[in-house]
Amino acid sequence: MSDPYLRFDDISVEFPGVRALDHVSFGANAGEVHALMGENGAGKSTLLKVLSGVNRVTSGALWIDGERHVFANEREALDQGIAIIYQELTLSPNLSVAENLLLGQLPVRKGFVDRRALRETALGVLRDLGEEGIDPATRVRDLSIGQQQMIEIGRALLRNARIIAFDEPTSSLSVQEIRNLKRIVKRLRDEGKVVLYVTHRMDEVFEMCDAITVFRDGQHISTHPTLEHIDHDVLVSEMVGREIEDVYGYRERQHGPVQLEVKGLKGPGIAEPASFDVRQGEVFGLFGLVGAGRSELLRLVCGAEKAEAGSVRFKGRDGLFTSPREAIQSGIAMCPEDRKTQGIFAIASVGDNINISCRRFFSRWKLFRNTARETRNARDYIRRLRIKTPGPETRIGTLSGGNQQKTILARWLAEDIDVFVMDEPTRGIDVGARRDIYSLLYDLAEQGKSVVVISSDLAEVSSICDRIGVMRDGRVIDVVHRDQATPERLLGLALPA
Amino acid sequence: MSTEKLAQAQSAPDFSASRGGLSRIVRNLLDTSGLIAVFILLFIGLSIMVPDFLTGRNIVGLLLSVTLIGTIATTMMMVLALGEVDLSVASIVAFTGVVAAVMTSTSGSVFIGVMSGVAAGAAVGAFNGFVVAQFGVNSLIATLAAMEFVRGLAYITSGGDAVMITVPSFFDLGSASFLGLTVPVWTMIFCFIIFGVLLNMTAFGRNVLATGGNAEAANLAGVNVRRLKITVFALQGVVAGVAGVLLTSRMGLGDPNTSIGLELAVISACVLGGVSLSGGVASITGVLVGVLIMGSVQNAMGLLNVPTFYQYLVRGAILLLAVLFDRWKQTRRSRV
Amino acid sequence: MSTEKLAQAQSAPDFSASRGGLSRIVRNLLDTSGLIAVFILLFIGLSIMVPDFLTGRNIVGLLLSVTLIGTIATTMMMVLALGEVDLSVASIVAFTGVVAAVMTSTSGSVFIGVMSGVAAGAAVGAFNGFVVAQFGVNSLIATLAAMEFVRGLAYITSGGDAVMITVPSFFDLGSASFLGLTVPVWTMIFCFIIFGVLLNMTAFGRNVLATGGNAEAANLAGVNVRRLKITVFALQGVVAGVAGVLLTSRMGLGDPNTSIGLELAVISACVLGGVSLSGGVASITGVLVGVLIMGSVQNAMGLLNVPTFYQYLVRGAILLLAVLFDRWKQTRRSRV
Amino acid sequence: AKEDITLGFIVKKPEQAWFINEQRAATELGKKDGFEVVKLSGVDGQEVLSAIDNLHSQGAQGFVICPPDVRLGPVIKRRADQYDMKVVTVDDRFVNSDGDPMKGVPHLGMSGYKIGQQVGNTIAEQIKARGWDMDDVAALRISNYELPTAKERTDGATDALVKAGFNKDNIFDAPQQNTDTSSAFAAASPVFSKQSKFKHWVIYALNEESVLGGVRASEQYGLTADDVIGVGINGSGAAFAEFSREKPTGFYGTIAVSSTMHGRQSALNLYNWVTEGEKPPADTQTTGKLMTRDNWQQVRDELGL
Ligand SMILES: Nc1ncnc2c1ncn2[C@@H]1O[C@H](COP(=O)(O)OP(=O)(O)OP(=O)(O)O)[C@@H](O)[C@H]1O
Ligand SMILES: Nc1ncnc2c1ncn2[C@@H]1O[C@H](COP(=O)(O)OP(=O)(O)OP(=O)(O)O)[C@@H](O)[C@H]1O
Ligand SMILES: O[C@@H]1[C@@H](O)[C@@H](O)CO[C@H]1O
Ligand SMILES: [Mg+2]
Ligand SMILES: [Mg+2]
Repeated sequence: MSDPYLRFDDISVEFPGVRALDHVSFGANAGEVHALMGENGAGKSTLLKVLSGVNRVTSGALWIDGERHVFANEREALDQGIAIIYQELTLSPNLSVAENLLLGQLPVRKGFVDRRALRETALGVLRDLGEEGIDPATRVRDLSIGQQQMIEIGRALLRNARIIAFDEPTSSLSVQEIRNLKRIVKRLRDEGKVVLYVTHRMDEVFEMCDAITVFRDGQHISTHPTLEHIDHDVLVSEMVGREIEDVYGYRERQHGPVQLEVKGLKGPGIAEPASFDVRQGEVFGLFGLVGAGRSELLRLVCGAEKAEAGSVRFKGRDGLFTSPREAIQSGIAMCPEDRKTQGIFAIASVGDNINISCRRFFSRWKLFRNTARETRNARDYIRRLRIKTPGPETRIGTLSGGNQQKTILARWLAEDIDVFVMDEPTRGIDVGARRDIYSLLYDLAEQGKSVVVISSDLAEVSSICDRIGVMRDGRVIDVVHRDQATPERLLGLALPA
Repeated sequence: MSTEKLAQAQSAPDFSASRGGLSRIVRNLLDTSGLIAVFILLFIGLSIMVPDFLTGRNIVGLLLSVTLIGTIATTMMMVLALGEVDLSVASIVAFTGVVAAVMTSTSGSVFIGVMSGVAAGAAVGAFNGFVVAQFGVNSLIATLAAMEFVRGLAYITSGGDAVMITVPSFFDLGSASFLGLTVPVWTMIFCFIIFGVLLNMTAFGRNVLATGGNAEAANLAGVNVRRLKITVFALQGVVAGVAGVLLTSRMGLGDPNTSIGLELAVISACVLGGVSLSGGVASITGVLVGVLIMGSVQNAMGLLNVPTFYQYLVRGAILLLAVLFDRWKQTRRSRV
Repeated sequence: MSTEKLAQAQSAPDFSASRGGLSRIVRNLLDTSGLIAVFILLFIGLSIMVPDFLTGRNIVGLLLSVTLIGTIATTMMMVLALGEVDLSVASIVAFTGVVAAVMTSTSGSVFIGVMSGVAAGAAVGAFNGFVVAQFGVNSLIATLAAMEFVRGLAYITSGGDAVMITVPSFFDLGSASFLGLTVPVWTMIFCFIIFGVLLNMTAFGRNVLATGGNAEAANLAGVNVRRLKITVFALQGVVAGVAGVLLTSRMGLGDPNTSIGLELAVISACVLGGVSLSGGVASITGVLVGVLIMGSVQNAMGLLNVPTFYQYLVRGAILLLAVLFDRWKQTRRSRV
Repeated sequence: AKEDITLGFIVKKPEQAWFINEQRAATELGKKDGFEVVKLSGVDGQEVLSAIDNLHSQGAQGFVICPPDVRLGPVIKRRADQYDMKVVTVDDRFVNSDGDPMKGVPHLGMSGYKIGQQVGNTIAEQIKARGWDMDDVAALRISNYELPTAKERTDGATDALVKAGFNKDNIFDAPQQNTDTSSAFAAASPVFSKQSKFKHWVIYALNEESVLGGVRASEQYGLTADDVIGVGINGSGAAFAEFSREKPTGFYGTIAVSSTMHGRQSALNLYNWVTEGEKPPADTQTTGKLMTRDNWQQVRDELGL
């Protein structure tokens, strides 16, 4: 076999207290979609950042088409025809879609930006992305997260890169958008590019990828040039270093009386007054396509958004929460969906991120913090969720995407309250950790608490929830019991009629 | 949705309640072109109510009085668009003025004097940019340090006293006039055109906005963020230098004490004009209107003989009302 | 990863090259406790090299000379930690001082005078907080407006002239002493303790930091962001008010012209102490050290009889070096 | 010519009590004599020119000015000539490019240097009166070399003191960053801590606020009213506040000048020039009057402050 087009040769990257990549070597061929898999914090994103010149290596080099490279900055990588779609969005919110698509390579004529060329190019790539509905002059901040993610992808396409890498691109895309993405990835492969694809979703790997490389703890575990003889279980055990039989591990339990009742709630994004209830000891799912209004509905329930009508009945009181604070104090907490903007305090420590809300239970005379208890609490959850961090004092901003997500979850799991609302809790979280999280959710339910989970992952909702509300276009269409919740039925309800 | 927006959303009712009184037309005007409408209304109001306001000579005087702020505001707009700020402009004006005066007098050549002044401005600006871009130092602090340092240089260069200019042709710079407007006014107009074009029609300008909106994104997309920042700060230095030299020529002396507090006036004018302090948002017409609003109000207060102490109140109130108005406009837009 | 960090990472080699000369011990000290080490070295250096620096009376004088900046820096730290800034503190000091003087003299009661001064400060602070929190107005601009407005109020209240105080016991406030230190010094120490405890040991303080880091996330995590902001600005007002009243008592007159430019000195001290202007990062020991560094340098320049013009250079350079050092430390940390 | 007369009054520091008094006195005179006075601020050259433009728009026939910098004289004069306006200066006199006074512009004021000398002489007399040995006395000179007027005044005082036999080496500089009390206090502290061997101190500066800052600092270092002679300049509220304290302090006195008279007289001169065409005298020098704890109310009334 000839030399691979792209080869990582003995790559190491170190951060304070962390060896993110440890002498990693493997290659990827032109014309293949190469999956990169591994637990949270395994080093996947770090590897892509080495490729794009963001992270400096402590050893090793890249070989591209037989040439050795060690990039000193982003521009050198771009010049070598490398385009990366990062895990976190990197757009300039106040510029137009067109300008964001062509950022860094705006068309210029006689010293001025060529507006016509700009628009034409943008229209072309939007068509390509299947986003004909977006006007190139729209400001990016007015797009949904999924659309923004598609703009990122479009920008990478416009680079005419030889090597394109995707870092968990599907975690915030709608069904339609995912379909378009898959089409684009196939085309790139057919055009003979190297496509690197980071994901935690097994189904995507088996559907789209030709080869796979697995990492664990910064080390290269294996590279499979073909997926023919590889199955799900092998991958999982390579990734997490242990066997996992059933990720979901559903546990049967008794349900108590209704704990939370939502009645005729209306607000922005909710087309029809929405009602549902949740029982004690129940895990209640909310399924729908991205943009169906699930987040909106629960933000209204938890007082993060002002409702126009309706009420929430909880613990004998019937009314609306006017702020998240009020909801939390009454016993309802919500873990938000977008960790970057709504969840993390990037410059604060992991410990502070966990304890921000629950520390009220430990305070002395309702005034002073109990730092010992806080540290213990943080360590406890770092252990239980296997958060990969040097310690509770580490800044959360340096953690991998999945580990940040786990930290935010820990913040809410540590609450001693009655209703837990979790918006896409397992977004970006690896298989092994997901199992731990589901198990914690069951624990809570078994203690008589209620859990509401928003999820776009069909397998997840249908496997871990006791009942599932399905939303479509801002309406609660139906509530389905676990026994009837086949994936087909749920999808049928969620898809536009 | 951010907390700022939350705050707006929740506060919106208060605003809309107070809106009842305004006539529909005014409301629409405000909605569509915002600050420009405010300025037009203000201008009409002042013309009617303030005697001598709408006279040729007063308007020329008004224009002249805003040249310093106006000229520097054009590049401050770029700096703010980048998400940075430059507090050293007033010191640069003083320093470059002194340098130009000293150099003109010692060399006897106006050309050398002017060039040294502008070069001094460029050097300070580039240094600021270098510190900010290379070391990632917060620009508020970097330029605060420069503000002290450069003011010190101005005192040292001049020996603490204003420097008189001995070459008479130097004065022509500030007083030569064309079509009834003097060189400083033309320079201001010129800067508005140049930087308006630069901001809106060139890749450079768009990259500035992109960097201000999300520096990381711009960097990842291959924009040379560091060079961009240095360039913008250097431009700011050049323009402040030009303004300083013109001021010196107009005054006939290089005064190390001049323009204290100018930086805040310039920043206020920009913010009034809708430039966001967090970067990524800027408009040259906005800045023009901001400068004109500030200038007109100050001019009218002079004509009306408003006591100094109350001028403080008026300036403070205008600034506050302008930003409140801006927020209100954004709230409305995001709620429609 | 932000561009700032990028910039650091890329700039690191330049720094490490210049590091070769430092001895290993100094390097370690700098690494571990950063600014504190710098201060200790500076202090030792000054004690050795500046005659009369390390004498009891000079240290007492030094302490007294930083009371104003030091006291206000404790709350400015909270404001900055919140990701906001307050430019109106100097005006508040002048205004509350004048109010206290006027009220003491008219009512004849020191208590009423002091209370009115502090209440005036609280009112201005709460108003600032209200505008910032309720309408989401950028605090730089909101407090810039307040700075003008409140200074105007100070002039109007006093009629522009220093206000005399007719109740002699008012002066005791500023001069009464305990254990060799006067009330203003004790007040400063007290503020450092209070706000140090508040920041580090209470949920309130942590919520301030969290809000400064990510206001939206804080809101979702149950922090009442709006009330928090109003409270912090009001505290800033109260403390500036207390400082203003003490200053008036110490100086023996309510001077509406006092303390111009104080806000920048206070902010500089905080930033020197490692408080981030973008919010979320603050340390009370850092601020203490920042205040002491500034005070010691200024004091030493006085003892050494450094000409004023060069004092500007020194202040600017110190500020710049301090932030560069801070960046360098962070770079090292993130690269080890 | 009894048509509408409008005169400007431009001052370099409109917030300062001194200038408030001047402008007020001019305005009152205008009310009485039937002309209008427009009060304007000119903190730097730019603002002065705008103020003149503004006056021109209002049809003013002339203005009184205390310029922010005496060297702005030629430019201001040129602008005034351009608009055909008459100019008189008050307090600070224009100089031309050679640094000589501009004789063509009528001036009324006190020479900063001379008033400084008055301060110096007052201090010297007090030293004698208290029977101190000149060589045991230290002087705290609170200086502000960024302000030319300030320098003139402190220079005047210094020269007078030295002439009276004061030891030059015993004069210590405390450079202040502002002209207010607290900046003078901050500047003075290190001087006192350094020069602990001196028991007797004299303090002078450009104005009363600054001298007071020095006095407060001296108290901090245990110096009492008997050990300190502070003499200020102006005759403003700061001095009154100090004199009305229960016990005497180190602030011995101040050279009070009648800001009211300056304002009224300069405006009147200009008015007469505009209406009757009689050009005021080229240079009217006023002097200050020593104001102490004992006579301050009397002097205050006398000078109309
Ligand atoms: N800037 C940084 N500073 C310190 N440590 C870092 C930094 N970036 C990454 N790390 C560490 O490097 C390790 C690898 O992180 P990386 O982001 O590559 O993981 P990942 O495989 O992409 O995980 P995920 O699936 O959660 O996205 C983690 O332990 C992380 O904490
Ligand atoms: N940033 C945005 N800009 C404009 N519209 C938006 C934005 N985000 C959401 N929407 C709209 O608001 C409505 C509800 O969105 P919401 O986020 O609640 O949906 P969701 O079902 O929770 O999906 P998601 O998985 O994206 O959170 C939809 O009509 C969606 O299109
Ligand atoms: O600045 C001074 C002012 O304080 C007053 O003393 C009059 O003269 C001016 O030069
Ligand atoms: Mg990752
Ligand atoms: Mg959602």
